[in-house]
Amino acid sequence: MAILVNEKTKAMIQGITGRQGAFHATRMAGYGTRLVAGTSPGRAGAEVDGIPVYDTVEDCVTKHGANVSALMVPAPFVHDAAFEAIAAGIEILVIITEHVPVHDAMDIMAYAEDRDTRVIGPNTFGVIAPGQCKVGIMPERVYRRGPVGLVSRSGTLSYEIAAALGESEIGISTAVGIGGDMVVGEGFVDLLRAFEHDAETECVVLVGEIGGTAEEEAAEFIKTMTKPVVAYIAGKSAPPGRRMGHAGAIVERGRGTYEAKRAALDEGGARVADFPWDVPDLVASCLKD
Amino acid sequence: MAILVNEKTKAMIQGITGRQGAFHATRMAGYGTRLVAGTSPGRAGAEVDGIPVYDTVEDCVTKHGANVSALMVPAPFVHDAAFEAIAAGIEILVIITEHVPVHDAMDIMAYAEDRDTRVIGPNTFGVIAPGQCKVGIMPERVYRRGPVGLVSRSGTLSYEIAAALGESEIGISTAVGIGGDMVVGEGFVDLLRAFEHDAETECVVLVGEIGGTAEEEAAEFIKTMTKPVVAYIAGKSAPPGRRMGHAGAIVERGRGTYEAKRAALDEGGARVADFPWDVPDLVASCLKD
Amino acid sequence: MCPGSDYLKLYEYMAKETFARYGIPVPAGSVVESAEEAEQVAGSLGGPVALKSQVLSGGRGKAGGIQFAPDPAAARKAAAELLGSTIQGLVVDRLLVEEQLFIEHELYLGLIIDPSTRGPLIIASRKGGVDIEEVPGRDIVRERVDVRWGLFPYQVRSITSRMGISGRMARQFGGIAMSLYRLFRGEDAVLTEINPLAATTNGLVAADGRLTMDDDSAYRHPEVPDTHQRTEIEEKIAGLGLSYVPLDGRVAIMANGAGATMATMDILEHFGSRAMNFLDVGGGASGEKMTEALKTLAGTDPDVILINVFGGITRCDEVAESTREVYQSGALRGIPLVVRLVGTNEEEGREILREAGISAHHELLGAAREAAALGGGTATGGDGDGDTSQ
Amino acid sequence: MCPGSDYLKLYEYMAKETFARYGIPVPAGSVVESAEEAEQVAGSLGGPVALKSQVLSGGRGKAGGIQFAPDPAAARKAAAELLGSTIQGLVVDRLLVEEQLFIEHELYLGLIIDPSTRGPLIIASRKGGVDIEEVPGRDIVRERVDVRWGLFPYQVRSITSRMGISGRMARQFGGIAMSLYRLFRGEDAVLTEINPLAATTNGLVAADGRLTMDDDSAYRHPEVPDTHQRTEIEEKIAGLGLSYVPLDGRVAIMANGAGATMATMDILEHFGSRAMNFLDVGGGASGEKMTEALKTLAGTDPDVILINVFGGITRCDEVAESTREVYQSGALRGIPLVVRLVGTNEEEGREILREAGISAHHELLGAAREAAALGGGTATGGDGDGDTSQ
Repeated sequence: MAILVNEKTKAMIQGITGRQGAFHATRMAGYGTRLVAGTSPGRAGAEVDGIPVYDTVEDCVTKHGANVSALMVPAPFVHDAAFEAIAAGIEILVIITEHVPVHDAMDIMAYAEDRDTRVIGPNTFGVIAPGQCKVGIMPERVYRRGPVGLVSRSGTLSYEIAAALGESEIGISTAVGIGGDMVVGEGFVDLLRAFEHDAETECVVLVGEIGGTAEEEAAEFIKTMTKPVVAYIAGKSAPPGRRMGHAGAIVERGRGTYEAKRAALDEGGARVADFPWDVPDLVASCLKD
Repeated sequence: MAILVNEKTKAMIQGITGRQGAFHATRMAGYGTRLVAGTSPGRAGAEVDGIPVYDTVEDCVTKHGANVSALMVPAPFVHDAAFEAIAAGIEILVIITEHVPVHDAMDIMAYAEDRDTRVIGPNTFGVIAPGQCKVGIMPERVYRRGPVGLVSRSGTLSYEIAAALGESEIGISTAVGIGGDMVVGEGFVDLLRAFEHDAETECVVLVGEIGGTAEEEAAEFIKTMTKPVVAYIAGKSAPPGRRMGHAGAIVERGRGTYEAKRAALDEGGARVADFPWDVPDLVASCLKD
Repeated sequence: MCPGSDYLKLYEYMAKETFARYGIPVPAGSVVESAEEAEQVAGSLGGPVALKSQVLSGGRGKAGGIQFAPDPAAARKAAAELLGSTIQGLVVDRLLVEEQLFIEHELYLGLIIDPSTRGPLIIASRKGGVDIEEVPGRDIVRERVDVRWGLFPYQVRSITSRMGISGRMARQFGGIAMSLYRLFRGEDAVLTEINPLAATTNGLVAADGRLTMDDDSAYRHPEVPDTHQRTEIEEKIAGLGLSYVPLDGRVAIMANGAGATMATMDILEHFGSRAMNFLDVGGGASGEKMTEALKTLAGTDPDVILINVFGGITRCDEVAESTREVYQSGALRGIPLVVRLVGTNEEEGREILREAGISAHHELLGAAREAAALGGGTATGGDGDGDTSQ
Repeated sequence: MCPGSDYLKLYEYMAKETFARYGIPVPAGSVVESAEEAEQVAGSLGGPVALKSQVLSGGRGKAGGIQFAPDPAAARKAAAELLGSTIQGLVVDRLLVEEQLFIEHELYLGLIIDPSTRGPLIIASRKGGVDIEEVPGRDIVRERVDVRWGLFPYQVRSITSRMGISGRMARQFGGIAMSLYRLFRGEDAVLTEINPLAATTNGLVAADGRLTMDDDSAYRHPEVPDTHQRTEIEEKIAGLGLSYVPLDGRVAIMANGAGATMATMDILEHFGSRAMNFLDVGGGASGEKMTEALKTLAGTDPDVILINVFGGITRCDEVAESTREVYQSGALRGIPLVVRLVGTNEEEGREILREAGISAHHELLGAAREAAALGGGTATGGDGDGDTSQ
C-alpha cells in the first residue's frame, strides 16, 4: 500500500477546463490514475479527454465517488474552491496552485481541521504512488515503484532525488510535496507518521530547505520512528532568507538555519546527505540494515 | 443520578461580583452547590461570600476544576464570556442572561459545537438537581427530589408545575430551562434523550409554548422513548405571535401553533395536560404504570 | 415567539436604503410626506412612477396602497389620495415614490434564522412576487450558512443551479445573495427578504424588500430608528422595560413570566372570558415599575384586574406593596381586583395585602374563575376542580 | 522561506498611516522630502520633533538615521543632513517628521503567522523598545488566535494579565491589540509590530511600527504601493515574473525550482566558488522569459553562467532553444556557459544544443565542478566522485 493515494483512489480536478487543469488531466489519466471527474463552474456537461465536467464538487462526489481532488484554479479562487471541496467531503485535497494568499491558506487549514480533510499544499507538485496513482504535476517517468517514502518541500529537487534513486534501482512507495508556502496542510511530521504506519514503506527520504522549523519538528518525530530516515537540506550556502523581522526569530527561536536543521536531524537519528547524489547510497545502506 | 449537574459538579459564576451574580452566588452556595469560583475581570483576588474571584475562566478551571459555569454578565458581554468559557474547557455553560443578540447566540452555539460544550440558554433560569446542585436563578424551595425530569421553555410556569408536583409529593430528578430565545443550545430533544438515559428519571414533564417548532421536534423524539412524557403547552388562547414574515412560515411549515403542537405531542404519545394543575395527576398515573 | 417577543420591522424605504448601502440594486426613488414632494420626485425621476404606502402590514397592494402614475401631475394626485388614508388601521403618512419597473420575471431571495439548526438559512425561488409560503416546496431552494465562515460563492452557484437560473442572471443573483448575507450579519437582522427580486432589462432589482432587526442588538445600531408603532399605553409600558401587548378581552392581566402570562390567558378563556392584554412583569421588575404598570392597566378601563404572581426572583412583598399603593391611591376607581400570590416572601406579601383589606388566592384556578366571572365569563367551564383555599 | 520568497515591507510612515486607519494612536506627523517641508511640518506641530529616515533596514537609530530638533529651524538643519545620506547602502529620500514623544515606559506588541500552528500568533511584552528576540523568554507573552473567530477580549485580558499590566494601560493595550488583529487580517499582513508601544502621559502611542504584507495578496490591495527596492537587473527579472536575488559570487546561475537552485548554490560553494545570484525559472516559464533572463544574467558580467535544469514542467527543448538563441546572439561576449540538462524532452534539447555547438552535462556534479573551476573555485572539494558522463 502507498500512503494518501493508491489504485483505488477516485481522483478529480477542480479547474479541469483550465490550461493547467486540462493538460494535467490528460497526463494523470494517461498514467492510470482513476480520474473520475472534474469541475468548471458553468461548464457542466462538457468533457475533457472523456472525463465528465460538473459545476460542483458535490456532483463529482455523489455521482462518481471522488475522494481526492487536485485543485488547479487560479490563486484568487482557491479559497472558495477549497471550502467547496472540504464541505463536499473530499478526503484529501491537493492544492497545486501557487501564490495562494497566506491568510486564505490559514482559513482553509482551519476548515479542513474541522472536517477532518487532509490538505496537501498549497504550492505543491502533488502526490504520486508510482504505478498506481498520480495526483499532481510531477514528471511521472522519474518514479519507480519500491519501498522508499519521499517527502519534500521542493519540487525539482525531489524529482532529482527520485530520479537518482531510480537510477540506483531503488523505487518509491509514495512521493509527496508538502508545498513551499509558509502555511501548508500536512507537514513533514504528519507524513512521516503515515510512512511509519505504511507496510510497504521501509525507509523515508526527507528533502528540506532552510527557513521555518518544519525540519526541526520532523527531527523530533524521527526519534520516535522505527524506520530509517535519510534527509537532504538545501540552502547551506544561501544568505539568511528574508526573515520575518525579529518576531519571526521569536517563532523560530534560533532554528531555521542550515546548521540548526542539520544538527537537529543528526540528533534525531536521520542520516543526512551532503549532496543530492549521496541520497541513493544512504538509502541503499538503510535498506540493507 | 441527575442529568447535567449533580453533587460532584464544580460550578462557577461568570460575573460573580455583579448585582445578579453576587446575589445568586450566595443562594447557590447556600443550597449546597459546590460553587468553587467566579470571574470578574480586574477583580482577581476578591471574594464573594468566601468564594474566590478570578480574572479568567481559565484560572477557575485550572485552580478549582470548575466544569459548569453560570453566565450572568450583561448581554453585550455574553459573546466574549461564552467563548472564554468554551475555550477554557467548561463542559456545561448555563447562560442566564436575557436579551442576548441572536447573532451572538448563533456564534456561541457554533463554537460550542466545535468544542463539545453543552450550552443551556441563553435566557434560561438554569438547571437544578434538587438537593444536589443548583446552577441558576430558580426558587429552589419549590423543588423536591424524585423521579421526574422537568424541561421547560419558560421559567415561572415551570416553577408553578414543580411546586404543584411537590404538593402532590412528586419529586424531580433534574429541572432544566432550555431558554426562551430563538436560538438556544440544548433543546427539548437533547434533554429528553438525557432523561431517557438517566437511571433515576422515570417520567419526563415537558413545558412548552406556542411558536417555533421545538415541541413538534420533541414529539417526534418522544415516539422513540421508553419513558412516559407529560406535556403542557402555554398559549392556546394567544393571538398568532409576531411571526417572522412569510419566510418564517417556510421554516415552521404549518407548525408552531397550539393546535399543531398539541396534535404532534398526542401523536408522539405524550399525555398533554389542559392546565398546569392537571400535570401532577397525569404524572402520578404515569409513575403508577 | 410569545406575544411579548419583539422584533423591529423596518419600513420598505428603510430596508431599501440598507440594501443600497450593501450594494444591492434598488429602484431609483425617494420617500415623501406630501403630494407636492411626490410631484417633485416624479419630475426628477422623469418617467412613470410607482407610489407605495409605507406601512408595516402585509396586503398593502390588495388594499390599494400602491398606485402608478405616468407623469408628475398624476403622481401628485395619487399621492394626495394615498396620504392620510388607512391600511389595516394604520395611517399612511409616508410614500415611497419610485421609478416604475418593467418586470420580465420575478425571483425570491430571503434570509432567516432557523431555530432548528441554530443558524442562518437562505431561501430562494425562481417563483417570486407572491408570498413565498404559497410557492410549492419543489420550487423552493434552501441553503444553510455556516456562521463560522459565511456564505461562499460555491454555495451561491449551487443555489442558482438548483433554482434553474444561469448566465448573467445567476451571476447577478449570486452577488446579491452575498451582499444580503453580509447585511444580515452586519445589521443583526432576524429576517430579510427581497420579493420580488425583479428581472428587468437593466438586470435584477430589489423591487420590494423586508428587513426585520433583532431588538436585542439595537445597542449596536444606534442609527436604526425605532419603528415600533405603539399606542400611548404601549409606549408607557414599553418605557418601563416591560412586555405588553393589547388584546381584545375585558380582563386586564399582570403576571410574571411570558409562559405563565400566556397560561393565565388560556385559563381565562377556558372560563369564557378573555384577557385585555399580555403584561409580563417577570425578571425582577422593581416595585415602582409594577406600580406604574398597574396604574396604566387601570387606565385602560377593564372590567377587572387579575394579578397572578408565582414569586421566584419576583418578590411577593414587592408585588403586594405595589398593589396596596395602587389600591389605596384610588387609581382603580372601583375596578375589582383579583390577586393570586404565592412564592418568594409570600407571607410578608399576604400580610401587606391583608392590612390593606385585599384578599389573595393561593391557587390560580380560583383566581382565574373569579376574574373570569367579573370579566364577562361563565366561570363554570373546565373540569370543575374547585378552589377551596379561600 | 528561501531567498526567492518575497514579502512587501512597508515604510514606517506607511505602517503608521495604516495603524491610524485602524484606530491605533500614532504620533502626530508627516512624511517630507525636503528640508523646507521638514521646517514647515515642525512649525505646524509646534514643539520639539523627531526626524526619522524612511529606509527599509534595521539599525537606523544606531546609524544616525534619527535626529531630534527643538524648533523648526533646527528641524530644517537636521533634515538637510539626513536627506541624501545613506543607511546600509540605501539612500534616504524621505523623512518622517513627528512630534517628539516623552516616553515613560515601552511595551511591545507584534502579530505574526506561525507556520507550526498554521495561524496567527500574538507576541507581547512589557519590555519593548529593544529587538524582541533580545527579550528573555519569561518576559514574552504569546497567544494564538483562531482565524475562525478572531481575537476575543478575554484573550486580550489574559495577555495583559500575563504581561503584568493593568488598569487604563491594560484596557488601552487591549483595544490596540484588537485593532492590530483586524489590521493583520484585513490588510493581509504576514507580520506587524509596534515597537515601542510607548506609554506617554497621553496614553499608549505606536512610536515605531513595522508592517509586512503578503505579496500574494497584493491583488486585493491595489492601494498599497510597491515598496520593493530593486536594482535595474532585479526590476528587469521581476518584470518577467521570475524569482531573482543578487548574491556575492562570480557564477551566474539559472536553475528551475527554488530548492534545486539553492542546492546548485550549495554545490558551487562546496567546490570553492560562489553563486552570483539566485534565479529560479521553474514553474513552466516560457522560452522567451528564459531568453530574456539569460541575456540579463550575461549583462551582470559573471565569470561563467551555469544552467541547471531538471525538466519537469520545464521542457529541456525550450531551455535549449533559449540557450542557443542567447549563445548565437553574441550576448554572452565570451562568457563561458556550462549546461546541465536532463528531464522532459531531454533528447530534443540536447540535439538543439549539439547543433549550436554547446555540450551539456548529464550530472549536476560535473557541471558544478566545471562552473566552479571557471568561477574562481578549486574544483577539487567534495567527495571526489567524478562525473564521467561527458
